[in-house]
Amino acid sequence: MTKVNVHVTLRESVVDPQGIATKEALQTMGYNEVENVRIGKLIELELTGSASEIDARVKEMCDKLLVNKVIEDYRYEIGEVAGK
Amino acid sequence: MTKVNVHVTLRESVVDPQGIATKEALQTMGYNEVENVRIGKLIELELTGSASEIDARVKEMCDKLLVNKVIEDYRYEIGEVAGK
Amino acid sequence: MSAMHEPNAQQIIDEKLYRQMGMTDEEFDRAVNMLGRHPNYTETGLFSAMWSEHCSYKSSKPVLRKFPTEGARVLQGPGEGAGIVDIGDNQAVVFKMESHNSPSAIEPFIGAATGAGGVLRDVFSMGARPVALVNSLRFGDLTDARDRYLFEEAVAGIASYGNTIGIPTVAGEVQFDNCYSKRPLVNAMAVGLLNHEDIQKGIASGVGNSIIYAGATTGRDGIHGATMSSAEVSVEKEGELPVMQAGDPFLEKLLMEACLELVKSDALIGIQDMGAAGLTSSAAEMASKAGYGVEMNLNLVPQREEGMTAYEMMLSESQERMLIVVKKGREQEVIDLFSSYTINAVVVGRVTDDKMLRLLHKGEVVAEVSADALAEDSPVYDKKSEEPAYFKEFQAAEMTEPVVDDLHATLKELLQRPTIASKEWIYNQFDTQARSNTVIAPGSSAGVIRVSGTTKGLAMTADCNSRFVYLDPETGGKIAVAEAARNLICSGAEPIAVTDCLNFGSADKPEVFWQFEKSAEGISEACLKLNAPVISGNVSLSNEVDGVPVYPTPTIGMVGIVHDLSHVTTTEFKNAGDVLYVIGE
Amino acid sequence: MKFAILVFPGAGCDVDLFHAVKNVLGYEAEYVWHTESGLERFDAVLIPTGATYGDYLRPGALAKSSQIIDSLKAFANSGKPVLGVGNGFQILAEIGLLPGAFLRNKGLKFRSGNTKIVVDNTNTQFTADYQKGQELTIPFAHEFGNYYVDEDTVAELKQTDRIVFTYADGNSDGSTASIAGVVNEQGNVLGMMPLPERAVEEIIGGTDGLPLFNSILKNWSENNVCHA
Ligand SMILES: Nc1ncnc2c1ncn2[C@@H]1O[C@H](COP(=O)(O)OP(=O)(O)O)[C@@H](O)[C@H]1O
Repeated sequence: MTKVNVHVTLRESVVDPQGIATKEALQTMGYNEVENVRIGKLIELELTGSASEIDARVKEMCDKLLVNKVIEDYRYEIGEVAGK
Repeated sequence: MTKVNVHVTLRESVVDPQGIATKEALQTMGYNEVENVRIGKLIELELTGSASEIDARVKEMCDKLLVNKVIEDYRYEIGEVAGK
Repeated sequence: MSAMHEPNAQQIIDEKLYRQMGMTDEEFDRAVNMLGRHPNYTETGLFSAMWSEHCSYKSSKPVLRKFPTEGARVLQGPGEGAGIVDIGDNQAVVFKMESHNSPSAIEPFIGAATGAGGVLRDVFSMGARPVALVNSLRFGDLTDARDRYLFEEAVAGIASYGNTIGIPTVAGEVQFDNCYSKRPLVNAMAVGLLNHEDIQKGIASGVGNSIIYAGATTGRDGIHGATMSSAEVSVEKEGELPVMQAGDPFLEKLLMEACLELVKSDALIGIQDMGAAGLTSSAAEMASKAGYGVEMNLNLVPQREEGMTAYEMMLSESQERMLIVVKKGREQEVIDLFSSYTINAVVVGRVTDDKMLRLLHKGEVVAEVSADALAEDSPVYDKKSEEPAYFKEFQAAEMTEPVVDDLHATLKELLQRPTIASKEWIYNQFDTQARSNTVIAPGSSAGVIRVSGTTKGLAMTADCNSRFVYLDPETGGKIAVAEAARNLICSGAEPIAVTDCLNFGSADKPEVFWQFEKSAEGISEACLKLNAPVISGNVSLSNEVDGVPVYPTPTIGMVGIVHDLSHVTTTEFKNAGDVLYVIGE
Repeated sequence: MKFAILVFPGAGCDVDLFHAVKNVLGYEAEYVWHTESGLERFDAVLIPTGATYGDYLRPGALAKSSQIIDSLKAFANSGKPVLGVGNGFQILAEIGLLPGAFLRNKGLKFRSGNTKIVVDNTNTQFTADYQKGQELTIPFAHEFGNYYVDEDTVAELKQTDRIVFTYADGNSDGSTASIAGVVNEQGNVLGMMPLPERAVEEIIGGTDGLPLFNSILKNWSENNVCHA
């Protein structure tokens, strides 16, 4: 079994109201060192299948379903093979 | 400026309805190799302040606000210093 | 694109760069004539945005003039953010419908959400507290995956914005037909209430008064949105499209509360939402309406991104922003008011007497254009109109009676059609009862809200059967108005006024323009008969997929007064044994 | 008896509670801003629903940064009644006055309408006017109505009789043990996802929520008579 972590972030020019509100809350709580907060998604996939194919397949899944490219960017890491 | 990526995931014992729905959608689309999907959050922080303090401060932010430990786990990576 | 790389006036002409911004050669010549010189890049952008169909109504104006817009109750007809109608007891109802079709075709959740957000700003910028939302939706039939996605996400987007800001959706309608495949129609209507003395206008008057910018920061999102809404959207081009303007209902809630407090202050001169063509349209229109000029220093505009040019700032459609004119000397109290709601407000300019929109950036005048030229003196077209061949055929065709072999099976089949089936799946996602005034929630003929403190109510509905309009635009237009009126009357209300959203294909097609004209005639006649004038509205042309126009869809939003809330009626059967009557022909 | 209605940024439904308490029931009620501190002058605190802070990060989470929270905790510790409905319940859970947390609805969508709930415990100052086992119809509206507590906590809640309301119509959003409302150990803090303030008038939402507010008042009157 392979684990893949997909990081989905909002494209730079897209406002992130969640991030802004969270930053403000952190600052109110005294964390004034916080300059910026952006909130994205972390999608953890567990996949079977040959290692050679995984990269292309995950890219496809991202493009077709997991990521909305009008507003989001993504990157992913193919992780260690989890013990079975 | 230091960048910190906080990965927030649902605790293992907590059912993730969104993850289940996403897994099913992927399988319907023919990605039968997908065994499991969990959807969490990726919180990207940009912070000023001394490197020595950052670790403790970020942990505090997670415990106090960013993460709800009743349902969530987290880990974070303190990243490279971004250019000015 | 940075200022350094911005094309100069000569390049704009040589390379006909205005065309990329949606301007024709004739329009560009007209701009040059009005200006008396060649416009620079920023100025060309101002003209192109203000003269887009979305902002100027250049193709639709002659047709819209047909609508009856006056009546004893009308306090504000078309021309402001929203129309206003008296409801007695010193109160008035404010409402408006808006389309967000193009953005919803690209990113349905955000597109639909910002549609709701924008029309709410239109209402509270008039000084009214929004009390209800209504929507009107059109999608391809749900057999196609993309259409299902568009539909699900658009509904979720409307829900998200309305639920988060806490304004109930109390009525709506939806129709599924493949003519809308990949080109959905998402129309949102907002209804608000105010006391007569709180009525505001979008005007910039009084030399020396200050222009205040309030709300979200300006980013590079939605640049040229107004132009985009006026053109056919192709889904394949997604990657090249400008960045979508996302909405922030939380910020809008704070902005709304701040504005509603501000309208009680005598420091306020004028207020307008930065909607389509953002800062450009609000500044030019406020100046032009008042007969004054506006000078703004763009350095002072709160910016979300680094290195923004004047062009980008002026054309950005970042959401949740308002332009406000306040009396000179009263700026700080207004800024403090906003700041108590954690809203950023800054003085960005002042009112002048020269009727110019003058923009300064980095110490230079980067644009200087007559406000009237932008807002008032846009070109107006008398588009060619031609009766389509299909219509001639239909008119000549024999009437056919459908033959039904098995009534039971046919009825079942009909009830399964998404257009006819229950709409619970949609309205269960809306908080229909927020603010505790919803007397009739979705599921009946019309939504009814009580006017708190009185025994009165407001009923509202949106209706249009676009198949009827396609078959016979004039009669179809009348039917849309009549259906809306019946829905109100059945709920116990007297219809008082209409808003509309006229969704059509490209006005450059004579057959489409004919549909547009004819349906407007039908709507006008019906509104006159019912004494329900049109007090606001919106036009959305170029709703086409691969050059094929959608069915003509002039959505009617109608509001009525329930004079006594003890006489509202819902549609469901009440008791076994009650007698059924059929009224009418 | 004087009610405080907390107003957090972005909350839209503070007006619902205010209307119910002040206009319908005729009690004294006052809005208290999130920036204020000190709630001692009140006899009960109500936390409305609506999307405070836009429901960003997690519903109810960002309210933790509000100034009023310390006063709210002190007020709750003093034993006086605190009621959080909808988003108010989420806030109470986030700040630790009630156990548990909230997940997205099982169906993944925002849902609203009327729900049927059963009164499981009439031994609280919020429910004395109901009958045990009574079924109520109460409006609700939420996207994160899926209440989660772990197994140990459910067992404890049951054992200490702290589950006040449970869903009687299918628990569509997936709450643990069908829980619709719980109280804290002392019994003076109630959180519930259904919205009783929207069920206090026949013309809007019915009247099944009335006894809840009347219970609070009755309890207060009894105590006040004792101490008088
Ligand atoms: N998009 C929508 N949003 C909110 N309510 C809707 C929507 N679509 C339909 N409804 C509601 O569903 C009910 C049935 O709609 P519809 O089938 O159009 O009824 P009718 O044709 O009798 O007016 C109405 O109460 C209407 O307000």
